Amino acid sequence: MTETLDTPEKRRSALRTMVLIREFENHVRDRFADNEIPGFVHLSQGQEAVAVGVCTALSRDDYITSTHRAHGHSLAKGLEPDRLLAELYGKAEGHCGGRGGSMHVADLDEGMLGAQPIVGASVPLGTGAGITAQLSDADWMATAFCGDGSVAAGQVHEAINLAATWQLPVVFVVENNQYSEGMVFDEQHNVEDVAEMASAYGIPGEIVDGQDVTAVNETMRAARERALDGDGPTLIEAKTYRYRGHFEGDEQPYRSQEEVEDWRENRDPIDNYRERLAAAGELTDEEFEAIRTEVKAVMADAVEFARNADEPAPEAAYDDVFVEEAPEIDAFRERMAADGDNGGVGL
Amino acid sequence: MTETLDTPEKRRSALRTMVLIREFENHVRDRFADNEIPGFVHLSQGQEAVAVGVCTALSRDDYITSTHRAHGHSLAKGLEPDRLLAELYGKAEGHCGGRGGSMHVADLDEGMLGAQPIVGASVPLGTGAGITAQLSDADWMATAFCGDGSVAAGQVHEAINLAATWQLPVVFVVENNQYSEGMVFDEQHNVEDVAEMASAYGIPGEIVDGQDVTAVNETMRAARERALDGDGPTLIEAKTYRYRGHFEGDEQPYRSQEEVEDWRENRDPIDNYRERLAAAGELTDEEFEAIRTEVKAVMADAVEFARNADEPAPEAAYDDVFVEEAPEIDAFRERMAADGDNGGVGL
Amino acid sequence: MSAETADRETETLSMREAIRAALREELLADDDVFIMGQDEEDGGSFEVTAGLHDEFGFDRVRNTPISEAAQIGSGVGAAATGLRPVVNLSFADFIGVCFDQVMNQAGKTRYMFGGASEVPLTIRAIEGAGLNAAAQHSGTVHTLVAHLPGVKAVAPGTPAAAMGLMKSAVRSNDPVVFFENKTIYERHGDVPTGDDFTVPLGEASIEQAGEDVTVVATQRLLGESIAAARDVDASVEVIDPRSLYPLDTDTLADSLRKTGRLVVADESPLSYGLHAEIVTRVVENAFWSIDAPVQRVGVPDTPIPFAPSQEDEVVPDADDVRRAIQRTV
Amino acid sequence: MSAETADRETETLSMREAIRAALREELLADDDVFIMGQDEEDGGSFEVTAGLHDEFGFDRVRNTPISEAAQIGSGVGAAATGLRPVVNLSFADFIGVCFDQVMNQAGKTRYMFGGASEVPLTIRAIEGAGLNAAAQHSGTVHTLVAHLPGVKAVAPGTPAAAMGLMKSAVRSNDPVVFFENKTIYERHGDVPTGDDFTVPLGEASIEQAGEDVTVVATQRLLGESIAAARDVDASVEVIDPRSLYPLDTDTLADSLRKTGRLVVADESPLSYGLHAEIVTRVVENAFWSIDAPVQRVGVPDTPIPFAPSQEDEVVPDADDVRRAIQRTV
Ligand SMILES: Cc1ncc(C[n+]2csc(CCOP(=O)(O)OP(=O)(O)O)c2C)c(N)n1
Ligand SMILES: Cc1ncc(C[n+]2csc(CCOP(=O)(O)OP(=O)(O)O)c2C)c(N)n1
Ligand SMILES: [Mg+2]
Ligand SMILES: [Mg+2]
Repeated sequence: MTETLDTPEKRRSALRTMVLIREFENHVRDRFADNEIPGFVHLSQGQEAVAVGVCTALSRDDYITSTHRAHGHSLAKGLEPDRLLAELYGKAEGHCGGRGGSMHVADLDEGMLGAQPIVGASVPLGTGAGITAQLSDADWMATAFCGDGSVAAGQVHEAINLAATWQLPVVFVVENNQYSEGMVFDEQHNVEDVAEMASAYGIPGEIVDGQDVTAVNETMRAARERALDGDGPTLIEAKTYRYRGHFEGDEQPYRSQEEVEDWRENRDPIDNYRERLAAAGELTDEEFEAIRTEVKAVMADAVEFARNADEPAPEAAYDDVFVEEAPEIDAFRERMAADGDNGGVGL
Repeated sequence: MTETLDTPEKRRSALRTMVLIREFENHVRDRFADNEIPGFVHLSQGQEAVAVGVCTALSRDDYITSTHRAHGHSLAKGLEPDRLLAELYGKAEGHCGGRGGSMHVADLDEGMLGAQPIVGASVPLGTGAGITAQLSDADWMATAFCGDGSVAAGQVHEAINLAATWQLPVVFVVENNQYSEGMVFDEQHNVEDVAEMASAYGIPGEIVDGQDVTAVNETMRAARERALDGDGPTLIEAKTYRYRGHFEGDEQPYRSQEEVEDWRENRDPIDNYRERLAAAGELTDEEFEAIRTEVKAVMADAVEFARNADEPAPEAAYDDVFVEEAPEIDAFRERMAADGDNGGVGL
Repeated sequence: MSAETADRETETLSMREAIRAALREELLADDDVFIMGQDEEDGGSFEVTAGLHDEFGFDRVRNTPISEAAQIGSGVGAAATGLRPVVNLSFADFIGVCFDQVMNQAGKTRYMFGGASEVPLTIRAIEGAGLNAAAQHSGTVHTLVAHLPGVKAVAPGTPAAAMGLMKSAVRSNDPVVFFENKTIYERHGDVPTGDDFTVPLGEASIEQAGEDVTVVATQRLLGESIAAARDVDASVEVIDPRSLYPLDTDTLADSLRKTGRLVVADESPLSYGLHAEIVTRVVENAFWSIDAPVQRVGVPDTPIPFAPSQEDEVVPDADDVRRAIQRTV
Repeated sequence: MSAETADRETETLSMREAIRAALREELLADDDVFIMGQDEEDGGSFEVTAGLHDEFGFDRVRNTPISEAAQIGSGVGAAATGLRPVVNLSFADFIGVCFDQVMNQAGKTRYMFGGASEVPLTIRAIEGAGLNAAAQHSGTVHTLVAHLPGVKAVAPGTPAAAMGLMKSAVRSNDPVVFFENKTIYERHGDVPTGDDFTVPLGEASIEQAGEDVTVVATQRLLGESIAAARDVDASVEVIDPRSLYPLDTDTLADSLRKTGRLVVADESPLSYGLHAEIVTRVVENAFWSIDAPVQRVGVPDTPIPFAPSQEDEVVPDADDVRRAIQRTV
């Protein structure tokens, strides 16, 4: 990580990560449809170049924060697909022991500080990591992902303003996929581009083609450097598109299938990058197929892993409410042990 | 009201209102120091031209919303000094029956929708009045006052964004007096001017000299017209200064007395306007003294009124919790009647 | 069967249909009523308002940005100036984002302004666990709201209550937060037809009369409690308080005077939850009638976990209510 | 006199001094501790942190914009990445503005991430009526926080408790909201010196032993209750729970087993307030010991009015506690 995509290997690796995200979410889509994955899932297909372009520009020590749409960011930041999928299955071997699921993934070792499905909450979380970086004179920085809809939320405004005022080493990456649930951009905003907001904070606002992994990577590298140089935050608006509904199951009355197909066919980040690498003579069809085959094998293993992983123990539901135990929680845990499945009966 | 200041009479009336606010707050200052006025009070001395410039541009039907620093706005919008002062004294004849005090004044008949000392809360309140105006095709609009510190607050961002998105007939007047409590502007923001925020909402952001009542009035009239024409909100930043501490009792370690004196001597809105009118031959010293004398008499009466007004009945503390009564409140009221001063004993 | 449906013609509706029908009636009856929320034009979360935008148009049913504070705050402003906004907050877990507007604006505006304004605002909030939606989309937060001065709160457990209370909420000149449990939208029940059926704020409903034990149960746990009552060897009275504030203490205390035994089943976290207020009101009013230790059934102070096995562990069901009943007899 | 001060050398401090001293000790002891809040560099509201900015500089004690959500939210982020932020929220009434961050971020982060992060965050919040500060600057909101899963809450009534709990709060690896009643900053009391005195989260203190009636009283009402106890013809045990969550049920229930009579005095609004939880815990654990109806003393469900005559009416004092005690004996 923290690389320019300046060698064929690195470019192929970026391509592979995009393919991995795509394939991971294909499995999530199908296994959710089968009722094998519980809860709510939000796929990021179509947006892979943002996740990969940003995270290839980061070091392992840099933190990211993410949203309800976190699979791509997580994989790009280095989380293992098997444990991530196990988390989506609610299994003990998942990144959060099954406690979090698709909407709440974190792995601090990999610099994934957490997915936050409360819209906007990823942003103060990232600003807070920036405080730590600044006060400890660290050589890492923080990146907060959020969506085009989230910038209407007050906490996003507060957190960007705070980061700008304190010149924290944070980059705000707004993935503008043009929709928030079923609402289109101009139902929420009176500007053309989210990047215009940056002027309210006196910080650079960059617009980048979110379907172009190279462009995203370059914009992000520059912003990261500014952050680490003490020049404060940058707001990056990545123009992108999600192929699937807001959540799996969304009937999408708000847009046409043609619109989706048009993006898929003409602006797919994987296809385009593949073609670019092929045109540059860096990727043969066979090489691409090899990537695909390898990724498919990884995902087949991940599905096996997730399926066969253990259910978390019911009584582990009482863990991690606090670091230091509280008698209330202890009492509930004990009663459960005494008397089976037990929703609680007073204290 | 809703006037250009286009006749000497109107200009003298605007001057008189500024003098009234100044004098009202002199009394508040002194009576607070005497412990005659309880609670917290925040004076707006130095900022009179903003209140008067804005409110002279409004019609009686237009609503304003205000902040913890609401005396000037209230008087300029037409509230009577005697009832306003009685409210500050916590008396039954006050605008809110003594329930609100200095920080919570409202008089819907005069279009004063309420002072909101939760910083930022004046802004969604004003946006909400704008919704009513728009949905009912009204010929009135709403103006939300707020401070330079408040624009860091998330709810201010949300409410301006909402008003801009829906093109509501609302004007946001940010009184930039350079301080929020003891914090100076650049401890809270990374821009030079609050007006720069307007570009995040695609609305006009106007900067006006808040010490110049004419300039404020003209800027506000134009914004009001835009609002009523369906062209949406305007953000007006009025550059101004408060002479007194954040609240009465503030020791003001954060600024020098010279700075305050400089503003008082060189940029006082009343002196300057008086001189301008005098220079234009519209105001003799005698006329000004007559205004002052009249205002002093009004205020002397107001103080008498407030002092002699009745204390609200203790049991009226149970009124207006709800419009439709709740048995809990009835029970408490009854018990109080039965057993004297009674903080409540269960239900 | 509650008192309201006893002697009236009824039709069978789901909770979802009942709420939608109530909102539709109010939109038809009063031009000042309008609905706003995220994705509301497509029916909002859980499709409760599906079709209303098509029928009433943008002025009456509209999408908002993701700005809960502005939604509720401007709702207060619109209410104070003459409209009757119904704001859909969607998941009740999001109430934190706009809690100031609920607590300090909706709840206190009228009071602190000495009665100068009224705030006829209705807020819809969707609660509850059971869909594996994890810690931030499964909460039950109605106790927080019931504790706020100046705010009324209802949490119906039947379609009749949902219909009748929604109409009362929209018509009320006070702010009302209307809590809907997301797992019972398909619960069906009899709802009176005709005659503009309403349920007043502040009246509990005895859903099943009994002699030995009183179970006060809300929302989903109302159904679970009725099921649990079938499995015990005791005559169980099941009461849906329906309205959390005002709370119908008389109906609860009267029941205890008869049964002497109390179970409170509600999906709030147990500590400082709704249960404690019900226990305390009963203790205050029927102390000498209580024959056995009271029982609370709720969530054991944890956030809601994602994993189904863990969610099942912490979220109470009929078995938990049954065991609680058995401990009292 | 509480257990902690019984056999130790002490000095007399005010609540304000005790809190300031505790924060200063923690700033000295641990470089990861830092304080942020509005006007914090000038000592914040009520001057509690006066002098600390001068001593420790901007990195350790800093002003923030008026952005409570960002203050708490970034506090969670800073805590999860290794610091120990102390965020001054100033008036507790403002908690609504950042309630999501308290409820959904501070309280749930560790749990929902399966223990992946810790949130050693302390939030200071200043509560209480009595200064004629009206409806939005006088509230007591600690019950709301005590009800939130994953958040600890303390509300000390003595300088010793304030000192000892503040140090425990800052050192705790869990999020703790520290509630300060603004009217008792000048309450003086004995605080142990030396030996790094702390009070563990979750321990109540018997401030005055007695045999006939137990009064559980918080914050300002602790002093009022001790005063009331002097005026009644009964031996009154006065307990400061100090920690609201965890709550020391054992100490409360033990006292009831001795006295059989309970008064709970707390400035929260009564309905769904702290009182009900204490009553219910006692009822659950010492049901057969309770000899008389329990009594709650609190604010009668109104916002706090401005007018002194009205504020006096709704805010409880020693007389109210005395009457409540008398009703039990
Ligand atoms: C505070 C809050 N309000 C509303 C929601 C419901 N919600 C979840 S995702 C979403 C849309 C977010 O849109 P955007 O920020 O553009 O992200 P995208 O889904 O497009 O990735 C909404 C409204 C929420 N989770 N949190
Ligand atoms: C939500 C909230 N946070 C903090 C405060 C405390 N407070 C009251 S006024 C004020 C400063 C406001 O500054 P500004 O908006 O510039 O208005 P000014 O006082 O200068 O008129 C602060 C921080 C508050 N009342 N509400
Ligand atoms: Mg989007
Ligand atoms: Mg200011």
